[in-house]
Amino acid sequence: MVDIKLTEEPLDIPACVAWVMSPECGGIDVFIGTVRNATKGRAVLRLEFEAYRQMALKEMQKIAKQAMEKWPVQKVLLHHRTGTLQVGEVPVVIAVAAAHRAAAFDACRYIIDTLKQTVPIWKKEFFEDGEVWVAAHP
Amino acid sequence: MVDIKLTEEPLDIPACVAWVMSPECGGIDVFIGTVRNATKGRAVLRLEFEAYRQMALKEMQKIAKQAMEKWPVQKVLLHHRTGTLQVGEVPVVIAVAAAHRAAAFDACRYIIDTLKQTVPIWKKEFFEDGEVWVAAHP
Amino acid sequence: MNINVLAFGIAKDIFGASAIEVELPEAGTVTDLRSKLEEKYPRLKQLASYMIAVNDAYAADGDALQQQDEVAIIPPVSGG
Amino acid sequence: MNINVLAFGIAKDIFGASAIEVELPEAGTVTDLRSKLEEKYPRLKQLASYMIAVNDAYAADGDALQQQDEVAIIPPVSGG
Repeated sequence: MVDIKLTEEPLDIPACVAWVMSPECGGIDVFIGTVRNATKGRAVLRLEFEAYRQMALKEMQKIAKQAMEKWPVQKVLLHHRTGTLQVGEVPVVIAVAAAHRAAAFDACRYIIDTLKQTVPIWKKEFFEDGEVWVAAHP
Repeated sequence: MVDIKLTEEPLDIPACVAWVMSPECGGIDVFIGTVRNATKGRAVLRLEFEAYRQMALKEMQKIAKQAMEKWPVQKVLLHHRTGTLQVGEVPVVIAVAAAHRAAAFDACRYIIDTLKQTVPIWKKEFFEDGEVWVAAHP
Repeated sequence: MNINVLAFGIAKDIFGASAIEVELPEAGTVTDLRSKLEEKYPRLKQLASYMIAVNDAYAADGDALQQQDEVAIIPPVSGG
Repeated sequence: MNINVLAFGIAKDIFGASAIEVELPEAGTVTDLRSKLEEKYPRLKQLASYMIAVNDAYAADGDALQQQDEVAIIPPVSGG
Protein backbone atom coordinates (compact mmCIF):
# COMPACT_ATOMS: atom_id res chain seq x y z
CA MET A 1 0.00 0.00 0.00
CA VAL A 2 1.18 3.49 -0.87
CA ASP A 3 0.10 6.86 0.49
CA ILE A 4 1.43 9.93 -1.38
CA LYS A 5 0.55 13.50 -0.49
CA LEU A 6 1.68 16.99 -1.50
CA THR A 7 -0.01 19.60 0.63
CA GLU A 8 0.14 23.17 1.96
CA GLU A 9 -1.09 21.94 5.36
CA PRO A 10 1.26 20.96 8.21
CA LEU A 11 2.18 17.26 8.06
CA ASP A 12 0.67 15.10 10.80
CA ILE A 13 3.52 12.84 11.96
CA PRO A 14 1.48 10.70 14.42
CA ALA A 15 -1.10 10.06 11.69
CA CYS A 16 1.69 9.07 9.27
CA VAL A 17 3.10 6.58 11.79
CA ALA A 18 -0.35 5.21 12.58
CA TRP A 19 -1.05 4.68 8.87
CA VAL A 20 2.02 2.44 8.32
CA MET A 21 1.64 0.34 11.46
CA SER A 22 0.17 -3.09 10.86
CA PRO A 23 0.25 -6.50 12.56
CA GLU A 24 2.20 -8.09 9.66
CA CYS A 25 5.05 -5.59 10.01
CA GLY A 26 7.65 -5.83 12.75
CA GLY A 27 9.86 -2.98 11.58
CA ILE A 28 8.96 0.61 10.79
CA ASP A 29 11.41 3.28 9.74
CA VAL A 30 10.33 6.91 9.63
CA PHE A 31 12.34 9.78 8.18
CA ILE A 32 11.36 13.31 9.15
CA GLY A 33 12.97 16.30 7.47
CA THR A 34 12.84 19.58 9.37
CA VAL A 35 13.74 23.16 8.51
CA ARG A 36 17.14 23.89 10.06
CA ASN A 37 17.90 27.25 11.63
CA ALA A 38 21.12 27.70 9.66
CA THR A 39 22.80 26.82 6.36
CA LYS A 40 26.61 27.00 6.27
CA GLY A 41 26.54 29.20 9.37
CA ARG A 42 24.00 31.69 7.96
CA ALA A 43 20.78 32.06 9.98
CA VAL A 44 17.73 30.87 8.03
CA LEU A 45 14.52 32.86 8.67
CA ARG A 46 12.10 30.68 6.73
CA LEU A 47 11.80 28.49 3.63
CA GLU A 48 9.46 28.42 0.70
CA PHE A 49 8.74 25.19 -1.18
CA GLU A 50 7.33 25.28 -4.68
CA ALA A 51 6.30 22.16 -6.61
CA TYR A 52 5.42 21.27 -10.20
CA ARG A 53 2.45 19.57 -8.63
CA GLN A 54 1.25 16.97 -11.13
CA MET A 55 4.76 15.85 -12.10
CA ALA A 56 5.92 15.82 -8.46
CA LEU A 57 3.06 13.50 -7.54
CA LYS A 58 3.92 11.19 -10.45
CA GLU A 59 7.60 11.07 -9.47
CA MET A 60 6.69 10.43 -5.81
CA GLN A 61 4.44 7.54 -6.90
CA LYS A 62 7.26 6.21 -9.07
CA ILE A 63 9.76 6.24 -6.17
CA ALA A 64 7.32 4.50 -3.82
CA LYS A 65 6.66 1.83 -6.45
CA GLN A 66 10.39 1.31 -7.04
CA ALA A 67 10.96 0.93 -3.29
CA MET A 68 8.26 -1.74 -3.11
CA GLU A 69 9.83 -3.60 -6.03
CA LYS A 70 13.36 -3.43 -4.65
CA TRP A 71 12.61 -4.44 -1.03
CA PRO A 72 10.02 -6.61 0.74
CA VAL A 73 8.09 -3.69 2.28
CA GLN A 74 4.34 -3.64 2.87
CA LYS A 75 3.52 0.04 3.30
CA VAL A 76 5.12 3.22 2.02
CA LEU A 77 4.01 6.71 2.99
CA LEU A 78 5.52 9.82 1.41
CA HIS A 79 4.15 13.23 2.35
CA HIS A 80 5.71 16.55 1.28
CA ARG A 81 4.66 20.03 2.15
CA THR A 82 4.68 23.16 -0.02
CA GLY A 83 4.40 26.88 0.74
CA THR A 84 6.11 28.82 3.52
CA LEU A 85 7.70 26.89 6.40
CA GLN A 86 9.24 28.29 9.56
CA VAL A 87 12.37 26.94 11.27
CA GLY A 88 11.55 23.63 12.99
CA GLU A 89 8.60 22.84 10.71
CA VAL A 90 8.49 19.62 8.70
CA PRO A 91 8.65 19.61 4.89
CA VAL A 92 8.82 15.84 4.47
CA VAL A 93 7.76 12.64 6.22
CA ILE A 94 8.57 9.17 4.87
CA ALA A 95 7.36 6.06 6.68
CA VAL A 96 8.01 2.48 5.63
CA ALA A 97 6.72 -0.71 7.24
CA ALA A 98 8.21 -4.15 6.58
CA ALA A 99 8.19 -7.58 8.18
CA HIS A 100 11.91 -7.13 8.91
CA ARG A 101 13.79 -3.97 9.72
CA ALA A 102 16.59 -4.08 7.14
CA ALA A 103 14.12 -3.62 4.29
CA ALA A 104 12.38 -0.75 6.09
CA PHE A 105 15.68 1.10 6.61
CA ASP A 106 16.93 0.51 3.07
CA ALA A 107 13.66 1.53 1.43
CA CYS A 108 13.20 4.64 3.57
CA ARG A 109 16.70 5.86 2.81
CA TYR A 110 16.29 5.12 -0.89
CA ILE A 111 13.09 7.13 -0.99
CA ILE A 112 14.51 10.29 0.59
CA ASP A 113 17.75 10.07 -1.43
CA THR A 114 15.83 9.63 -4.70
CA LEU A 115 13.23 12.28 -3.85
CA LYS A 116 16.02 14.80 -3.43
CA GLN A 117 17.35 13.94 -6.89
CA THR A 118 14.24 13.59 -9.02
CA VAL A 119 11.06 15.10 -7.57
CA PRO A 120 10.34 18.57 -9.02
CA ILE A 121 10.14 20.52 -5.77
CA TRP A 122 12.22 23.62 -5.14
CA LYS A 123 13.27 25.24 -1.90
CA LYS A 124 14.08 28.91 -1.43
CA GLU A 125 15.96 29.90 1.71
CA PHE A 126 15.35 33.34 3.21
CA PHE A 127 18.17 34.99 5.18
CA GLU A 128 18.43 38.38 6.92
CA ASP A 129 20.15 39.80 3.88
CA GLY A 130 18.74 37.93 0.92
CA GLU A 131 17.24 34.75 -0.48
CA VAL A 132 18.50 31.87 -2.57
CA TRP A 133 17.08 28.94 -4.54
CA VAL A 134 18.87 25.97 -2.99
CA ALA A 135 21.17 23.97 -5.34
CA ALA A 136 20.39 26.16 -8.36
CA HIS A 137 24.00 27.21 -8.95
CA PRO A 138 27.21 25.16 -8.88
CA MET B 1 21.56 14.63 24.51
CA VAL B 2 20.45 11.13 25.33
CA ASP B 3 17.10 9.85 26.61
CA ILE B 4 17.02 6.21 27.74
CA LYS B 5 13.97 4.50 29.19
CA LEU B 6 12.95 0.97 30.16
CA THR B 7 9.31 0.86 31.18
CA GLU B 8 6.20 -1.30 31.63
CA GLU B 9 4.06 1.54 30.24
CA PRO B 10 3.12 1.86 26.55
CA LEU B 11 5.70 3.88 24.59
CA ASP B 12 4.52 7.32 23.46
CA ILE B 13 5.75 7.64 19.86
CA PRO B 14 4.66 11.27 19.27
CA ALA B 15 6.40 12.31 22.49
CA CYS B 16 9.57 10.47 21.37
CA VAL B 17 9.54 12.30 18.03
CA ALA B 18 8.85 15.65 19.70
CA TRP B 19 11.78 15.13 22.08
CA VAL B 20 14.36 14.68 19.28
CA MET B 21 13.16 17.52 17.07
CA SER B 22 15.29 20.63 17.30
CA PRO B 23 16.08 23.63 15.07
CA GLU B 24 19.73 22.57 14.62
CA CYS B 25 18.72 19.20 13.18
CA GLY B 26 17.48 18.78 9.62
CA GLY B 27 17.23 14.99 9.63
CA ILE B 28 15.42 12.69 12.02
CA ASP B 29 15.27 8.93 11.72
CA VAL B 30 12.89 6.94 13.88
CA PHE B 31 12.79 3.16 14.19
CA ILE B 32 9.68 1.58 15.67
CA GLY B 33 9.57 -2.12 16.44
CA THR B 34 6.14 -3.71 16.67
CA VAL B 35 4.88 -7.12 17.75
CA ARG B 36 4.16 -9.12 14.59
CA ASN B 37 1.16 -11.40 14.36
CA ALA B 38 3.24 -14.37 13.18
CA THR B 39 6.70 -15.94 13.42
CA LYS B 40 7.65 -18.39 10.66
CA GLY B 41 3.98 -18.79 9.81
CA ARG B 42 2.89 -19.56 13.39
CA ALA B 43 0.29 -17.17 14.83
CA VAL B 44 1.66 -15.19 17.77
CA LEU B 45 -0.86 -14.45 20.55
CA ARG B 46 1.28 -12.12 22.66
CA LEU B 47 4.84 -11.50 23.81
CA GLU B 48 6.47 -11.08 27.16
CA PHE B 49 9.64 -9.02 27.59
CA GLU B 50 11.86 -9.50 30.60
CA ALA B 51 14.92 -7.33 31.34
CA TYR B 52 17.92 -7.44 33.66
CA ARG B 53 16.98 -3.89 34.42
CA GLN B 54 20.09 -2.20 35.76
CA MET B 55 22.44 -3.86 33.26
CA ALA B 56 20.02 -3.24 30.37
CA LEU B 57 19.95 0.48 31.19
CA LYS B 58 23.76 0.56 31.30
CA GLU B 59 24.06 -1.22 27.96
CA MET B 60 21.45 1.10 26.40
CA GLN B 61 23.41 4.13 27.65
CA LYS B 62 26.59 2.61 26.24
CA ILE B 63 25.06 2.11 22.78
CA ALA B 64 23.69 5.67 22.71
CA LYS B 65 27.09 7.04 23.69
CA GLN B 66 28.84 4.93 21.01
CA ALA B 67 26.39 6.22 18.38
CA MET B 68 27.14 9.82 19.36
CA GLU B 69 30.89 9.15 19.13
CA LYS B 70 30.68 7.40 15.76
CA TRP B 71 28.37 9.86 13.96
CA PRO B 72 27.63 13.60 14.18
CA VAL B 73 24.21 13.24 15.82
CA GLN B 74 22.74 15.67 18.36
CA LYS B 75 19.99 13.69 20.04
CA VAL B 76 19.46 9.99 20.68
CA LEU B 77 16.34 8.51 22.24
CA LEU B 78 16.07 4.81 23.07
CA HIS B 79 12.95 3.52 24.82
CA HIS B 80 12.19 -0.16 25.42
CA ARG B 81 9.15 -1.69 26.99
CA THR B 82 8.90 -4.72 29.28
CA GLY B 83 6.03 -6.93 30.40
CA THR B 84 3.21 -8.35 28.29
CA LEU B 85 2.62 -6.90 24.81
CA GLN B 86 -0.19 -7.70 22.41
CA VAL B 87 0.16 -8.01 18.61
CA GLY B 88 0.63 -4.55 17.09
CA GLU B 89 2.05 -3.02 20.28
CA VAL B 90 5.47 -1.37 20.33
CA PRO B 91 8.39 -2.84 22.31
CA VAL B 92 11.02 -0.37 21.07
CA VAL B 93 11.34 3.18 19.75
CA ILE B 94 14.65 4.69 18.65
CA ALA B 95 14.84 8.29 17.45
CA VAL B 96 17.96 10.07 16.26
CA ALA B 97 18.32 13.70 15.20
CA ALA B 98 21.26 15.03 13.21
CA ALA B 99 22.11 18.05 11.10
CA HIS B 100 22.29 15.77 8.07
CA ARG B 101 20.27 12.68 7.33
CA ALA B 102 23.04 10.14 6.60
CA ALA B 103 24.25 10.29 10.20
CA ALA B 104 20.71 9.92 11.55
CA PHE B 105 20.07 6.80 9.43
CA ASP B 106 23.44 5.21 10.23
CA ALA B 107 23.19 5.86 13.96
CA CYS B 108 19.58 4.67 14.24
CA ARG B 109 20.36 1.41 12.47
CA TYR B 110 23.49 0.87 14.54
CA ILE B 111 21.49 1.33 17.74
CA ILE B 112 18.78 -1.23 16.93
CA ASP B 113 21.30 -3.73 15.51
CA THR B 114 23.51 -3.43 18.60
CA LEU B 115 20.60 -3.46 21.04
CA LYS B 116 19.49 -6.79 19.61
CA GLN B 117 22.98 -8.21 20.22
CA THR B 118 23.97 -6.85 23.60
CA VAL B 119 21.13 -5.50 25.75
CA PRO B 120 19.93 -8.06 28.33
CA ILE B 121 16.28 -8.17 27.40
CA TRP B 122 14.49 -11.43 26.59
CA LYS B 123 11.36 -12.04 24.59
CA LYS B 124 9.00 -14.99 25.03
CA GLU B 125 6.54 -15.70 22.25
CA PHE B 126 3.17 -17.25 23.11
CA PHE B 127 1.45 -19.42 20.49
CA GLU B 128 -1.83 -21.36 20.55
CA ASP B 129 0.08 -24.52 21.44
CA GLY B 130 3.05 -23.36 23.47
CA GLU B 131 5.61 -20.71 24.23
CA VAL B 132 9.26 -20.16 23.40
CA TRP B 133 12.15 -17.93 24.52
CA VAL B 134 13.24 -16.32 21.24
CA ALA B 135 16.82 -17.11 20.09
CA ALA B 136 17.57 -19.29 23.13
CA HIS B 137 18.33 -22.42 21.11
CA PRO B 138 20.38 -22.90 17.94
CA MET C 1 5.19 25.85 -33.94
CA ASN C 2 4.79 27.66 -30.62
CA ILE C 3 5.71 25.75 -27.48
CA ASN C 4 4.39 26.92 -24.14
CA VAL C 5 7.14 26.40 -21.52
CA LEU C 6 6.31 26.34 -17.81
CA ALA C 7 8.93 27.65 -15.39
CA PHE C 8 9.55 26.75 -11.75
CA GLY C 9 11.96 27.80 -9.05
CA ILE C 10 14.82 29.95 -10.30
CA ALA C 11 13.71 29.51 -13.92
CA LYS C 12 10.65 31.59 -13.09
CA ASP C 13 12.94 34.37 -11.88
CA ILE C 14 15.11 34.10 -15.01
CA PHE C 15 12.14 34.25 -17.36
CA GLY C 16 10.36 36.86 -15.22
CA ALA C 17 7.22 34.77 -15.75
CA SER C 18 5.77 31.37 -14.82
CA ALA C 19 5.37 30.46 -18.53
CA ILE C 20 6.75 31.69 -21.83
CA GLU C 21 6.15 30.95 -25.51
CA VAL C 22 9.02 29.68 -27.66
CA GLU C 23 8.91 29.45 -31.46
CA LEU C 24 10.42 26.17 -32.70
CA PRO C 25 10.52 24.49 -36.16
CA GLU C 26 8.09 21.57 -36.65
CA ALA C 27 9.50 18.40 -34.99
CA GLY C 28 12.00 20.51 -33.06
CA THR C 29 13.73 18.59 -30.27
CA VAL C 30 14.51 19.19 -26.63
CA THR C 31 18.02 20.22 -27.70
CA ASP C 32 16.55 22.81 -30.08
CA LEU C 33 14.45 24.17 -27.23
CA ARG C 34 17.51 24.39 -24.94
CA SER C 35 19.42 26.38 -27.59
CA LYS C 36 16.57 28.80 -28.12
CA LEU C 37 16.08 29.32 -24.41
CA GLU C 38 19.79 29.79 -23.65
CA GLU C 39 20.09 32.30 -26.49
CA LYS C 40 17.26 34.40 -25.10
CA TYR C 41 18.00 33.76 -21.36
CA PRO C 42 21.78 33.28 -21.02
CA ARG C 43 21.46 33.04 -17.21
CA LEU C 44 20.15 29.50 -17.78
CA LYS C 45 23.73 28.50 -18.63
CA GLN C 46 24.89 29.54 -15.15
CA LEU C 47 22.63 26.96 -13.48
CA ALA C 48 24.24 23.81 -12.05
CA SER C 49 22.05 22.01 -14.62
CA TYR C 50 18.46 21.93 -15.78
CA MET C 51 16.15 19.32 -17.24
CA ILE C 52 13.22 19.56 -19.61
CA ALA C 53 10.02 17.74 -18.72
CA VAL C 54 7.47 16.83 -21.38
CA ASN C 55 3.98 15.79 -20.27
CA ASP C 56 5.06 15.36 -16.63
CA ALA C 57 8.10 13.16 -17.33
CA TYR C 58 11.80 13.90 -17.79
CA ALA C 59 12.64 14.15 -21.52
CA ALA C 60 15.86 13.16 -23.32
CA ASP C 61 17.70 15.71 -25.46
CA GLY C 62 16.77 14.01 -28.74
CA ASP C 63 13.01 13.80 -28.01
CA ALA C 64 10.84 15.66 -30.53
CA LEU C 65 8.33 18.18 -29.23
CA GLN C 66 4.79 18.78 -30.38
CA GLN C 67 2.71 21.91 -30.12
CA GLN C 68 0.24 20.43 -27.63
CA ASP C 69 2.91 19.03 -25.26
CA GLU C 70 3.09 20.34 -21.73
CA VAL C 71 6.72 21.39 -21.50
CA ALA C 72 8.48 22.56 -18.34
CA ILE C 73 11.92 23.74 -17.32
CA ILE C 74 13.18 21.82 -14.28
CA PRO C 75 16.10 23.61 -12.60
CA PRO C 76 18.05 21.60 -9.96
CA VAL C 77 15.46 20.20 -7.56
CA SER C 78 15.82 20.73 -3.82
CA GLY C 79 12.86 19.12 -2.10
CA GLY C 80 12.98 17.11 1.09
CA MET D 1 33.04 -19.00 48.55
CA ASN D 2 29.35 -18.90 47.69
CA ILE D 3 28.35 -16.98 44.58
CA ASN D 4 24.78 -15.81 44.13
CA VAL D 5 23.84 -16.18 40.44
CA LEU D 6 20.84 -14.31 39.01
CA ALA D 7 18.95 -15.97 36.16
CA PHE D 8 16.90 -14.40 33.37
CA GLY D 9 14.86 -15.65 30.44
CA ILE D 10 15.26 -19.34 29.74
CA ALA D 11 17.98 -19.65 32.43
CA LYS D 12 15.30 -18.99 35.04
CA ASP D 13 13.31 -21.93 33.63
CA ILE D 14 16.41 -24.16 33.63
CA PHE D 15 17.30 -23.31 37.24
CA GLY D 16 13.67 -23.34 38.30
CA ALA D 17 14.47 -20.14 40.21
CA SER D 18 15.43 -16.53 39.57
CA ALA D 19 18.66 -16.94 41.58
CA ILE D 20 20.79 -19.84 42.81
CA GLU D 21 23.87 -20.24 45.02
CA VAL D 22 27.01 -21.82 43.60
CA GLU D 23 29.99 -22.96 45.68
CA LEU D 24 33.31 -21.97 44.07
CA PRO D 25 36.94 -22.06 45.27
CA GLU D 26 38.41 -18.68 46.31
CA ALA D 27 39.43 -16.66 43.21
CA GLY D 28 37.37 -19.00 41.03
CA THR D 29 36.87 -17.69 37.50
CA VAL D 30 33.97 -17.30 35.11
CA THR D 31 35.10 -20.51 33.44
CA ASP D 32 34.95 -22.33 36.80
CA LEU D 33 31.43 -21.02 37.29
CA ARG D 34 30.38 -22.20 33.83
CA SER D 35 31.70 -25.72 34.55
CA LYS D 36 29.87 -25.93 37.86
CA LEU D 37 26.64 -24.67 36.36
CA GLU D 38 26.77 -26.98 33.33
CA GLU D 39 27.48 -29.96 35.57
CA LYS D 40 24.42 -29.23 37.68
CA TYR D 41 22.19 -27.91 34.85
CA PRO D 42 23.21 -29.74 31.63
CA ARG D 43 20.39 -28.01 29.70
CA LEU D 44 22.60 -24.89 29.71
CA LYS D 45 24.80 -26.64 27.13
CA GLN D 46 21.85 -26.83 24.72
CA LEU D 47 21.55 -23.03 24.55
CA ALA D 48 22.80 -21.25 21.44
CA SER D 49 25.22 -19.56 23.84
CA TYR D 50 25.19 -17.76 27.16
CA MET D 51 27.25 -15.03 28.76
CA ILE D 52 28.11 -14.29 32.36
CA ALA D 53 27.69 -10.73 33.62
CA VAL D 54 29.56 -9.48 36.68
CA ASN D 55 28.43 -6.26 38.30
CA ASP D 56 26.23 -5.29 35.33
CA ALA D 57 28.87 -5.83 32.63
CA TYR D 58 29.76 -8.75 30.38
CA ALA D 59 32.64 -10.74 31.88
CA ALA D 60 35.44 -12.63 30.11
CA ASP D 61 36.03 -16.31 30.83
CA GLY D 62 39.28 -15.68 32.70
CA ASP D 63 37.85 -13.02 35.05
CA ALA D 64 38.09 -13.93 38.75
CA LEU D 65 34.93 -13.76 40.83
CA GLN D 66 34.50 -12.48 44.35
CA GLN D 67 31.87 -13.37 46.90
CA GLN D 68 30.22 -9.92 46.86
CA ASP D 69 29.98 -9.69 43.03
CA GLU D 70 26.57 -9.47 41.42
CA VAL D 71 26.73 -12.35 38.94
CA ALA D 72 24.09 -13.12 36.30
CA ILE D 73 23.51 -15.66 33.57
CA ILE D 74 22.71 -13.97 30.27
CA PRO D 75 21.14 -16.40 27.77
CA PRO D 76 20.90 -15.21 24.14
CA VAL D 77 19.23 -11.78 24.26
CA SER D 78 16.17 -11.05 22.10
CA GLY D 79 15.07 -7.49 22.80
CA GLY D 80 13.89 -4.97 20.21
